[in-house]
Parts: sequence; C-alpha cells; structure tokens
Amino acid sequence: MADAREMIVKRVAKFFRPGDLGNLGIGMPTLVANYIPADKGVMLQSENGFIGIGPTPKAGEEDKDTVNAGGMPVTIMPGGACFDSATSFALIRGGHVNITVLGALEVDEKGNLANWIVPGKLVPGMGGAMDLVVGAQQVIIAMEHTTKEGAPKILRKCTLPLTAVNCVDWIVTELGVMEVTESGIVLRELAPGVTVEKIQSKTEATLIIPEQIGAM
Amino acid sequence: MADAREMIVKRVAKFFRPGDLGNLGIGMPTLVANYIPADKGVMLQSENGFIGIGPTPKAGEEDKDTVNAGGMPVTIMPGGACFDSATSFALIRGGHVNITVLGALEVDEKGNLANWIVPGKLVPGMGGAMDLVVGAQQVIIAMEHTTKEGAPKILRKCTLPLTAVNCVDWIVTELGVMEVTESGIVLRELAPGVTVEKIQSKTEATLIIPEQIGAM
Amino acid sequence: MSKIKTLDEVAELFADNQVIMFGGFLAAGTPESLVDLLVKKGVRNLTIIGNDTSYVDRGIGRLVAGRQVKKAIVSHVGTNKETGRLMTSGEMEVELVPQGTLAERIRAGGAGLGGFLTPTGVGTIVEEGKQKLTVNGVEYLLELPLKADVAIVKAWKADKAGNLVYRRAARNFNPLIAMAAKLVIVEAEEIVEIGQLDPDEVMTPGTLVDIIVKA
Amino acid sequence: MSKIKTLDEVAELFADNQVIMFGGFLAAGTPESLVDLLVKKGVRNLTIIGNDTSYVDRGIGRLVAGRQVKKAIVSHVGTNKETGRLMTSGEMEVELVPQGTLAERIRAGGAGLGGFLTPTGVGTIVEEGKQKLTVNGVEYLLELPLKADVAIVKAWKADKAGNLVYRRAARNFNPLIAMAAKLVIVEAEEIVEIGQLDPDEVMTPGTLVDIIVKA
Repeated sequence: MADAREMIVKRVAKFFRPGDLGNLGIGMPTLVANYIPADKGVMLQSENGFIGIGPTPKAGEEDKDTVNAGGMPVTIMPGGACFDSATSFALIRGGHVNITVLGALEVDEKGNLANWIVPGKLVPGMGGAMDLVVGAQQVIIAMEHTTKEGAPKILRKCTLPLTAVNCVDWIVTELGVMEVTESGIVLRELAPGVTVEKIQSKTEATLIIPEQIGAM
Repeated sequence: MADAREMIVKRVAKFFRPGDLGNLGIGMPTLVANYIPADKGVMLQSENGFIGIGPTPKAGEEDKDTVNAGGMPVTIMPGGACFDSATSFALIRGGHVNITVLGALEVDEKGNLANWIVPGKLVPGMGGAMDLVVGAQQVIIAMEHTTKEGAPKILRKCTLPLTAVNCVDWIVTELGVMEVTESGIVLRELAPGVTVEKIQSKTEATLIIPEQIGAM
Repeated sequence: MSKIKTLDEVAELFADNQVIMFGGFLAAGTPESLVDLLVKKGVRNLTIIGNDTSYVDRGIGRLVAGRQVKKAIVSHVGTNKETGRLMTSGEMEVELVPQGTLAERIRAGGAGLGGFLTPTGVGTIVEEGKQKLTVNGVEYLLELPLKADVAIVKAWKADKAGNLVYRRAARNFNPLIAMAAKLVIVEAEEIVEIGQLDPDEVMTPGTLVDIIVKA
Repeated sequence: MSKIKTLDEVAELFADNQVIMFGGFLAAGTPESLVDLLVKKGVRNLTIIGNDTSYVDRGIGRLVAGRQVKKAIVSHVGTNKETGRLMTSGEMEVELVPQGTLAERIRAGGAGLGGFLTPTGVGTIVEEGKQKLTVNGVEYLLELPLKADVAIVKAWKADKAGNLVYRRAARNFNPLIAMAAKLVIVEAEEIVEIGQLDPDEVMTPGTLVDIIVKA
C-alpha cells in the first residue's frame, strides 16, 4: 500500500507547472510536496494563512506560529507571504490557486465529490475543502482506487453528502489516471501491469476508453 | 463669514470624546481638527487609507505617499495605522467610526441628506460620502445655515438627489445646534444674539423648540 | 485611560450566554491566557465562533471539554473528540460552516455588509435553509454576517494604543474577529510604546481594540 | 522565468478595448510609468476602474484628457474637469460608485464572490436598476463584482517573486486590483531579491503578480 501511495503522489506531482500555486489536502495529498522539485518554481499554500510551505523543521527548531493546516510544524520558504483567513480564502475562492489535491470518499462521473462526512460515523467538518474544490482552477483527487473492503469509490452517483457538484478534474489512483469530462470519466493512463478490464472491474462508473491510453 | 465658520467648527469639535475615531469631510469639516485638543485621545481617519491624521508637514518635508483624501500633504501621528481601501470602508460601513463631519447642500426633517450632486451643474461623484453617512455612529452636518443667496438649506424635504436617507444626527450652523430626532429637528443651542424667531425664519423645516435651549 | 488591564480586571467582563469569537487555527494564534480565564471563571452557555474546536486540552477546545459551550460555529471539529461526542449526544449544537464562508461571514459582520453571495456549498447540505440567487447564470448561496459580544484576539505585538501585529500562521482569524465584536480583548506577547510600530506594519488599527493583556 | 520586464516588453500587452483597473487615490499610488506607456502607445476605448479620474495632467487622468477612455467606473471625478466635460457631452460614459462599494466590488471580483449586500446607496439614485434584498428587516442593495483584463499596480517594494509592499496612503486600491485582473503588472519603486521581504510584511503575495517593472 505504501507503494501504491508513492505511485499516486509521484504522478500527481507531475501536474504542477512552473509558477503554479498549489494547495495540498491533509494526508496523502501532503506527500505530493516531496515529489515537486524545489527548483520547479511551484509555491504551495497553507490555507491557515501563508504561501510558501517549506520543509519540516529540524527537531528543536519548530516555531509555534509556523504550522500547516494540519497543525504540524513547517517552515516558510524565502519568497513566502502570510495573510489572514479571509484573504487566504479569497485566494482560493477567487481562482488564484492553480491546483488543489485532495482525497475522496467518493467521486462520480459528473465530477461530484464527497470527502467530508459519513453521517452518523464521521463528522469532522468540511474545513476548507468546499471552498478549495469550488475555487481552485484544477481539482485533482488522489486516492486509493477502492475502499479497504475493495468497494469502488468511483461511482455512477455519489451516495454520501457532497463536498461540491461537478468540481473534479482528475482522479489519480494506484491503478490509473482518469480525467473527468462532460461526457464522463475518461481513462488517460494505466499503471504498470493494469489492464482496462481490471480498472473497470474496480470502478462502478463506466470508464470512457480512448484510442490512446498512456502509461502512468 | 470666516467668523461663522470658526464658530461652527469650534462647536463641532466639542462632540468628540476621548477614544473616538473621527472622519472629517473635505472643506470646512477638515478645519474641525484644529479645535480638537491633541491630548484628547481622538484619532482621525483619512478614508484613502490610514488612521492618525497629523498636522500639515513643513514646506519641503512633504511625503508624496502621505496625503489626505483631498490629496493634500499631511503627516501620520505616532500610533497611526495604514490599510487598503476595502479595509478603510469596512471600518466606515461597519460602524467603527464614531463621528463623521460633512457639509451639506440640503438636510431635511427626516434626517435625509443631499450633499453630492446638483444634476446638470455639479457632478463630482459621491466619493466616500454615502458610505460615511450610512456607517458612522454619528453624522454631524457642519454648514452655513443658508445658501449664499439666503435660501434655507434645512428643508421639510430635500429636493436634490440624496446621499442617504434618515442618516443625519446633528446639524451645526452659525445660528445654532440642532438635533435630528424621530419627531423632527429639535433646536438644542442658539448662537449668541440669535433668537428662536430668527433661526426659524431661515429654516424651512419647523424646528421643535424644547423648554431649555442652551447657548452655543 | 489605559487599555492595558490585568487578567483579574478582564475576568469581570466575561459572563454566561455571551457570543465569543476567538482567534486561532487549531491551537496556533489562540489567546491561551484568556481561555484560561474563561475556564477558571466557569462561564457557561457560551456561543463560540472561530475556525475549529482545537484539541481537548488546548486552545478553545478546553471550553468544549469543560461543557461551557452551548453552540459552536466552526468549520472543523475533527481534532477534538469531545466536540463530536457532545454534538452526537445533543448536548452541544454545532453549526459547520465552510472555512472560507466562515471567514467571510465574520468579515461581513465587521464590515457592515448584509451578506454575500458565494458559490461554495451550492448543491450540498450547506445550502439547506439558505436563499439562493442566480447572478449572470451562476447560482450562489446568500450567506449572512456574524457578529459577537466579545472577541478574544491573540497578537504578537501590541502598542499601547492597541495597534496589533500578528506573526506567521497565528494571524488567521484574529484580524477578522477584531472588527466584528462589541468588545475586543487582546492578549499580546509583547506590549510596546506608541510610535514603536510603523503604521504600515500594523495589521489591526488600535481604535478597534478595547483591552490589552500581557500573555 | 523572470517576472521583471522592460517598459518596451510591457507595451506589447496593452490593447484597445481593454478593461484596466488602476491603483491610486487622486495621484497617490498610481503607476505613472505605466500610464506614460498607455499614453504613448495611444490605446483607445479603454474601460478604466479605480477610485477617481485624478487630475488632467497626472495619474490616470491623463488617459481621460487624451480621449483614450470609453468608460470610467469610479467614485469621484471632481478633480478632473475633462471627465466632467466628456461625461456631459456624452463622449465618455461614467459610472459613479460609492467608494466603499467600489472597493468591495473589486474585492468581490478577486475573491470569487457573486456579490454582496450593502446598506450604502439605499434610497438614493445609486439603487436604480439594482436588486434590493431585505435581511433581518434591513434593506440592502445587491452589488456585483468587478473584474478586469489588466491591473496596473504601484508598489513601494517588490521582490523578484512579485511579493509587494505598499507605503502609507499609496496602498489604497492597489492590493484589491492585484486580485481582480487576469494580468497583473506592477510598477515598483524598488526591486529586491527573494528573501529580503519578511513574509509578514508582504501585502500582496507574489503568486498574484505577472510582471514587474522598475518605476
């Protein structure tokens, strides 16, 4: 599973272009930062109030005021900038974030996303997720292809309460890379050793299979 | 006339209490600052972007970036603070300005104010006036009691396009001090040598005359 | 009249049933001495408004754990298991608001706006009970302003006039709540003389601040 | 790829019919070299959005005097007699907007909001053609966001990543327009290396800025 996650985050990292401002969700998306070359000119936003997330500080060098949106100590890169929460979400909602990477409980073929609540079981609150998926120019879902029990998470129609409608642009899993289009979910890349039949068998939505499928 | 203006602005200055944030309009209202004692703890806002308007700088010591809302060089007092225009008007609209002092073309007995346009003749734009009179906790009109031609400016009903409805709290002229209440305009103070009959004769609205009238 | 007060003087100002806005994101930027005071005084039936309910033993989370909160208006409660428990048992009301909407609602409260239109939450359960407006073909939710009786603010530096400077990610909701409450109480790490802060570095003008205590 | 360009390179980016937001309040905080460029290039039929039309011979007012402007969305035109003349003769359209509403409309454009409710202008000619909403018994106007093709921004300091610091009353509309335009061009008095600005003193994050020229 560690390999699956590594494959996912490495692939997601390739979406970033020089000059992009990115926002990485808590959990697996955070790991994407490790695979974006430092010299690529990508800046990362921490929605609690700054741009320019840098590496984790050494033990003993943590600064109580410099933490990420998960509350973990980080550093701020040279060229970073701090701001208040209204400005942070003005940046997000206003389309100034180029890419956001988030996990998902469910995604469907309309690009609907559910990733913040399982009624009666898990009610952590939506935090900044609803604003991020509405505001960011590109929304990339980074997740394992199925639940731990093997049930599909890419559905014809989400069953859980939504985070937003029609917001997802790309889905990256350990099986492949999928683009959400107006016609449905198009399979763009397959992971090594994965066939179209295999990825479809683990996906409830019917994947659109183009003539050319790349290697992930 | 210089004496009239001096009497008006001196009286207006007495409305300010320690800790107040004030905003003075361009023209006669600006002169009010000269009569607020420096040690009174009153701060003045310049709506182009700071709190803490200080005295005019000496010739040669002007700073191109430190100007008031009329574009004139000023200074910023110790304890002042700068901000952008959205924040400046968040302060104004949000009720964080205690007193605003403005001139008027017309005021009426409902507290309606007209002070920004004479259609076809004078169309300078409302600038910050509409926000100021809606947002400030107290709106004080400082003006000469009549037009240069002697026509009343305190009317039963404004004839010019309004700046805002029901916004004026006090009117200070060279003849007296009037409070705008739900019942109408109450005469609170008379200038030296001015009688009730005289001020009423120069006022279209019917003044409410209380038992006690103070000396201005 | 000095704005600098002792914690004992400030304790007098807190009361049951108050609506309190607090600065902080998880525990960064929350005035811990003022929370100590609220815990110690034991005021109850509070409505708290801020980003999250932090942790059981840190920041505003301590008020939740101590059952002092009647209602929380926040964007996230996942780090405080007591919030989840009290919410599920019905002992505490929780209004979950998207973080950007929450920040903007507080800003609107402080800025005298009657509300704003946001695309966030359209098509989700967040839209329940809210007016929807379509502008230029796009659907928006009308979200309403939030205001409070008291704001408890954490600053890095304050001058004696109340001008505030925040540091790094500890800024978060602090400048917003300082505009939106009747009474603004600041806990500052450092208090400096008037004139020691450059007007351009001030993040909250002193006229908004009523009281300053030393952290 | 460096954000620092020459005025010649920037000249290529201006074109007839553009919607241009400009920083400045009267003439303080307007990028005069960029206005020079617009005058020199002679682009026409512009829509300009900013606080005021300044003076005939200073700031954005020079574009008005040169008949380069089709429409101005501003709060004040009283200091530029050409604006009044062209407005009266019908040669230029002027939309007068209360200053706080103008600032908030630009902010809304940059912040992805669909509009906001303000009490300013209720009961005046400003409300003509606008939707009115009553919230909690109070009447508000629904005001809509403003966006632009280009923002011309004046900064005091810029680092090479585009992070900006403004000075005193020259800040005004500059940080707002830097959020609300597709292309953000900054004229800076001083350009410093990355790392020379403290993250807490930055007033506009560099990711918003496309191009920097030296004043």
